[in-house]
Amino acid sequence: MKITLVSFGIAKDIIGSREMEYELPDSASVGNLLEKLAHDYPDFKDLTSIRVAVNTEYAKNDQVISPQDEVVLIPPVSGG
Amino acid sequence: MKITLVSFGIAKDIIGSREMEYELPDSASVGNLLEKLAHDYPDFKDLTSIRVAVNTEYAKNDQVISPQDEVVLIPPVSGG
Amino acid sequence: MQEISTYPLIYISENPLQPEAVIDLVKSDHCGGIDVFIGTVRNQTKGKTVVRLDFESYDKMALREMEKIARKAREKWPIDKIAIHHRKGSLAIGEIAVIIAVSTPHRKASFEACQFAIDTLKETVPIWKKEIFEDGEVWVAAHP
Amino acid sequence: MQEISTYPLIYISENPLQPEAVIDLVKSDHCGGIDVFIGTVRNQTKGKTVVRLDFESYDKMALREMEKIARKAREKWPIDKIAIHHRKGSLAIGEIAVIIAVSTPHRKASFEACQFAIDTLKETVPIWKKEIFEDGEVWVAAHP
Repeated sequence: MKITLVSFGIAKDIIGSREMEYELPDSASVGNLLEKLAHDYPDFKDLTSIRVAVNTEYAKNDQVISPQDEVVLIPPVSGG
Repeated sequence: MKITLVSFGIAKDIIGSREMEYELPDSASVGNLLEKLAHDYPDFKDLTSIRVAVNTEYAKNDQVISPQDEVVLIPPVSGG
Repeated sequence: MQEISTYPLIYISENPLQPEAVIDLVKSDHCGGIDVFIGTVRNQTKGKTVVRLDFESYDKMALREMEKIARKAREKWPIDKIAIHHRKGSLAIGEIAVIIAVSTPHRKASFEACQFAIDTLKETVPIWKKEIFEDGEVWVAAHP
Repeated sequence: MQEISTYPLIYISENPLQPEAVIDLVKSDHCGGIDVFIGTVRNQTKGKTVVRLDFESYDKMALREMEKIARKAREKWPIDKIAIHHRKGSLAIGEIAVIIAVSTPHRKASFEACQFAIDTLKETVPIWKKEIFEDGEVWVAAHP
């Protein structure tokens, strides 16, 4: 399946664009997404942390992703 | 000696005026002042506390008062 | 209205206090955090309706005690600027009685110093408030 | 400038934040204490001169997380009103990045709730800042 992956902060810099189409196996989980990203973009391993938000909620690794989900990469936040 | 006694808050209400001339023995202490006031104005004994400031500093009971001192009665403060 | 920049850091006034002016007084390019405490007049106390509050101040000593609080806070925390403004006179419900603002390089100290300042102010600064009810009035904290 | 009373309690904006407006949002006739935290842009970090900060926000989720903070704070303390305003975009030194204001009947809770809110915001709200130096830039907290 194809998902739309949105990235902010340093995650956007690493990926090179705000939004990208990203190919994942059907019924892939958030954990699967992170593994594939670590393979495709080795710079992610240098980050303090990387979280995934699905439909504006922080998602756990075992959450299954659907093609229509809003999937967003959340590098370490630093608001305030 | 005669001192000028200034009163605020409920102390002013008990004494009945902002400033009054008050007769004390020469070299009277703050403690002596409080004893005489308790005798002359029994309502003071109902207060949570009564402190004396001499020249804009809180004074201890053994501090000796001079006639030219600025002596002020400080009932329980409640600013803020 | 007074020019914002001309307010002193330690201040007692019969005129309405200005939160923005107090904040501007403590702003600092090398501080990341400002904590501000604002005390306002509540419309009730222990279930009784309050009509207004009258504040009386022994100004000369109150300013000295407020300066002392600022000095003590500086000894305890790395404060850049601290401002303490207190109102006196007759205050309506909702009006501001006190504003304390503290700027520090990091935020934790600003909270601690600001709380220390208001806690100490309520113990040491010779200012008194009288609660005016519809059927009477009472000096706050005067009686046990 | 926007009318003060029309600001929402939870708010992200590219325009300068207004402390007085945020304070007005949480003022309450039955609250005696308001604590306000203001985060400003420091001119240096770890000894390096900062030129400006660029804030990026995932607005939709950031607003939800800010709402969650307000909800959690209400579960812990007797809060009358809580407002959280965050700036985004490019901020100069000294500008305000965040304002949190909390009104409670008694002051202690206002300090605790406000500190909880800013501490939690810095952990959970998807907003990122990039420090711009004269010779480079860095996403804050991105690397260990």
